[in-house]
Amino acid sequence: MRDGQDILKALGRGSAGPAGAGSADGDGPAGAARTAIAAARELAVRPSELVEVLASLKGLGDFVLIDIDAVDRPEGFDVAYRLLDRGGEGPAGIFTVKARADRSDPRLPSVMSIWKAADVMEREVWDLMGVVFEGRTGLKRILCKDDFEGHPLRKDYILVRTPRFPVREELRPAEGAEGGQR
Amino acid sequence: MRDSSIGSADGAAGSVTAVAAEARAADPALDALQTEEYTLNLGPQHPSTHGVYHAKLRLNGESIVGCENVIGYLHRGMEKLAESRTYAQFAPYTARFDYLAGVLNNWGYAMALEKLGGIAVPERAEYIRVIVAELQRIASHLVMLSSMVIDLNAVTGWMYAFTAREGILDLLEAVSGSRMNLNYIVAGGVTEDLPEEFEAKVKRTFEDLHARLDDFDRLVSGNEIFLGRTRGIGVIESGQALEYGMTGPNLRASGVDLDLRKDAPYGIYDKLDFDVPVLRGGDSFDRYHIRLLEIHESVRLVEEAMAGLPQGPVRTKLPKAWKPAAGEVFEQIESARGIQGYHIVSDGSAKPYRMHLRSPSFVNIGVLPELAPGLTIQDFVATLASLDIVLGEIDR
Amino acid sequence: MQTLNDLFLIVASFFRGIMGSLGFPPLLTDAVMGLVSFVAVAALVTVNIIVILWVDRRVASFFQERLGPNRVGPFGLLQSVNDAAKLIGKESIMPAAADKRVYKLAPVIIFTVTMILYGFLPYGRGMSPVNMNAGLLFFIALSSTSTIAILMAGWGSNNKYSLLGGMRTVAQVISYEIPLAFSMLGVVMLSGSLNLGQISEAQRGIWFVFLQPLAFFIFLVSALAELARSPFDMTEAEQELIAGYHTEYTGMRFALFFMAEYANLFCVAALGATLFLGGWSGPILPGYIWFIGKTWFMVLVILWLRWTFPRARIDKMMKFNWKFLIPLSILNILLTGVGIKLYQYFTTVGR
Amino acid sequence: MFGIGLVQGLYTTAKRFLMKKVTQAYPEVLPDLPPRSRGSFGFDADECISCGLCAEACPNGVIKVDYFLGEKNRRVLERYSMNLGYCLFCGLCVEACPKSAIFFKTDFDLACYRKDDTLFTWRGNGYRPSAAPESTPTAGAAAPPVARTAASEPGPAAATAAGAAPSAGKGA
Repeated sequence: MRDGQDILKALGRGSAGPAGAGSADGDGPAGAARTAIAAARELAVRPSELVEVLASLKGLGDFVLIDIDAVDRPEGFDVAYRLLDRGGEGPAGIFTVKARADRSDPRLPSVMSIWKAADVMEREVWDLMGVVFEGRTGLKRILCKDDFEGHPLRKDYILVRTPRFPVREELRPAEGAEGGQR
Repeated sequence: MRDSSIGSADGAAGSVTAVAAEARAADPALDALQTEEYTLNLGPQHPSTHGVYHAKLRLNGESIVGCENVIGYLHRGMEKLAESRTYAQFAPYTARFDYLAGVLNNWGYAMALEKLGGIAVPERAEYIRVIVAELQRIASHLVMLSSMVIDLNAVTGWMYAFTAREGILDLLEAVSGSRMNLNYIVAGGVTEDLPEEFEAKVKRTFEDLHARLDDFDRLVSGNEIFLGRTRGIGVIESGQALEYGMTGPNLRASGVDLDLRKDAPYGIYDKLDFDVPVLRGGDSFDRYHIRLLEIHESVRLVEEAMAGLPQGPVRTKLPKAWKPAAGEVFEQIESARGIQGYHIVSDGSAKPYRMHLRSPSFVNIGVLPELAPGLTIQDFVATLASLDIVLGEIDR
Repeated sequence: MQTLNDLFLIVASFFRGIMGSLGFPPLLTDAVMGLVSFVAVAALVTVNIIVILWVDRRVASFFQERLGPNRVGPFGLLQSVNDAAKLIGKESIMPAAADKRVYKLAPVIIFTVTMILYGFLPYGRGMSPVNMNAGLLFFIALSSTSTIAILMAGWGSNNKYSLLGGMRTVAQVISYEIPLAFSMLGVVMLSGSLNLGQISEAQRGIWFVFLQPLAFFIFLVSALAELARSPFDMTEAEQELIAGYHTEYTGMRFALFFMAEYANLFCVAALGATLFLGGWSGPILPGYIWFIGKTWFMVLVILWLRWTFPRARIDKMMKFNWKFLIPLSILNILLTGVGIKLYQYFTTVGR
Repeated sequence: MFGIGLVQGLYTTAKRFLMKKVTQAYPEVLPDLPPRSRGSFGFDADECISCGLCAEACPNGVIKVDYFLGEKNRRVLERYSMNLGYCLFCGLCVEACPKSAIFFKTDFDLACYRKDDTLFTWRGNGYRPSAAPESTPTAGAAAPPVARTAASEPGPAAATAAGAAPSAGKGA
């Protein structure tokens, strides 16, 4: 993942020093940001500055959050925010903002305040992957039942195999010669 | 309140709670009236929830005060299953996501694999993909039209649209062997070539389709009662739609011109000329009407693709134990209900490390809790039908 | 022709003669004859329900390009008998939390009310089982009591959906009583009597539908609302309220509701035929054939509307009724009054 | 204007009332399905070399090939069973079979009253002499492949679970 220094700068974040050093959001030249974004397709971001980056991206207009999904990698949870870039003259591509949450205590700031669509998406990532989104209300399971333990999409969650063929041999119907029993 | 008779289109949202509040303000005695809200579970077992969708409605009389979506009843854990199947083995499962537009799912998955493994697709296969995909879109839109119409109790209209769909399903069966869950578009092309005299069958089916659609249109679209039930009901502004990440016909009915076949053309959509209908109203009637227009566009697309069909192979065979290079891809396609995205992460083995589906209905339904307050139960049913959700795709 | 027309009357007087000669006191013969006519009415109702059930399903399927029931018996004629047997055979479950007495009483009331209504219909000249001078008034009064039965069913079964269905019934049927009654006023003014037999008699010359087209339209719309059918079937809206007031009914109790609905359909169609299409008055055929024919025509029109239109929203329907239908029916009464006065003025001046 | 739409609707239903009906009397008139229609499966025991490729290709572990080692250690098919209750009708097995022993048939009436009836079995035509090794190893997934744990790298042999080679050595 290319380190999106130029994009961060273009978004008026200044150097990617400690978070919060950025000036008022969105005052960077919007044109420069747009061309930088059009070039790169991805941007890796530290969890702390995730909300500001997404807020400023939304400030540019033409960006729609269409998906949040997470990948359980050995080194941590890669949560990707996919934005559909409707504005530019070229085809409507996908711009991804990636943030990594560490395995032991996966936490990320919630972006529900920026896009309302993020509500159900974050609940799904929490439900299946177990990444906690802070600063939001109503973070509860969306697909599994409410009192479900564990997060099924994690690699350490093992599926139980269901036997396909009946173990009780005697139950088998009388074998017809062709085309199974009729 | 402007006097609106049963037939005339009621422009203002005309929500019932506004009327009740107004009456209460006018007559102080009404205030003493002790009314109590109650919750009503609409679903998961309900005739008009289009699958196992469950809405916890808080009602004041018959108008909705609050709504909460409860989903997950059809969660089969498909994304987890994908991690224990090879790439080719998972292809048939994709048709079970949005089971009304099976082959469109296949296409999204196949395109993601082709981009992941850098597989070339023969020209003829691209044309056949457009033909079969647009036929599937027609069938899917016909289900939407008929299920919306039967939710408003026009049972005859429902029957006409489903009978029209039979012809399309027969075409799909002639091509791929199965009517609903096709496994026809695979990585590298399509499984088999078109059957012979397929062109004549398509022409016959389309004649019958046009006749039935015109009758359906005449029976329902102009009907004042239908207009009274859907015009100005469940209005979604374009800003609200974008805020909720809505895509597909629901978004285009709110005035936003976003169609991947035009904005990010894949396959051979840039070679075909068709236009994308966009309506401004954003109410249930426009969401109904836009699907009717899109069917005519899809018919045009199929005819164009049939005309320009080149000769040649239809598939580049993949090795049985196909192992793409480690990497990650996100491919998106314009499915019948919106943008369907496939995010596949491969670690060099024969099985995907992670497979995630971006489902349009999962996001489109997020707008309901904000839309429902003020509607009556009857309007909620009409709005839910107009959003055209498929629970297989929502719950995965 | 005359004998064919009064066939049933002749037969009745013949029996009355026999009983008279056997020394029965006149009171007893009247009682027996009354009993016979009521049994005839009851038989007519049950046969009617079976036939209408079959016609409804066949007509619906023909509108939808399908064949409809054609397996049980020739052309599926025994299908409705089959359904009735199935419903009688089915277990009639009662929800535990339901209000037992009210829940059980509701289907009984609704069916008896409909049966009583059949007694007032003028099947032929002098052939109405109860020849009551204020027949029409009694008809309207009684038909509105079925609303109580539906509310009992809806509230009694302690289910939110049926409660909604019951409440909707009250709102809808009560408010559509008024245009129904007003639209009949025009006919009463023209025929000068409330007796259904005399109304049919008065239409010997010209059917009232030609004199009162506006009243016929209002009657049809409000009759549909009374029956809770086609564009106005909010009371048992399958798609919203599962099955409205009879959601919790199964088996024989549901059969009673089901039969009451179809019996009501025939009854209101018969009323419409009597008021506007001239009841049993007609040129060559005997009176009762004309009556049955016209009623079936009205039933088919109602079915045609049933299978064409979607369902209206209940509050818009209320607005339509109070702000459009009732003023229209009052206007119709005014026009009829003015029309009668003009008619009388011209005829008297001429003489 | 008010009412035009309603009248048009009435006209449409009246017109459709008189047109030809679309109902097919199913048991009497069987539908003519296109040749590729995937109704049910046909199996040709002579062609089958019990290689188990179809069982490996199947996403849902529907196929079980029971065979034994005949003379010259050649595999002889004893029984071919498919649990159609779990079948997706995707055609990957038909595609994978080198001998096209398993193929689609267009007769589609698979309805049955008992769940066990969804189990289709065909008897191989070779009979197992009593001397042959008792264990009839099964090629193909008796159950859906096991989810890989993060730690274990998928070995080349076990691309899908239970691809166990026959117990008596590698076999022909």
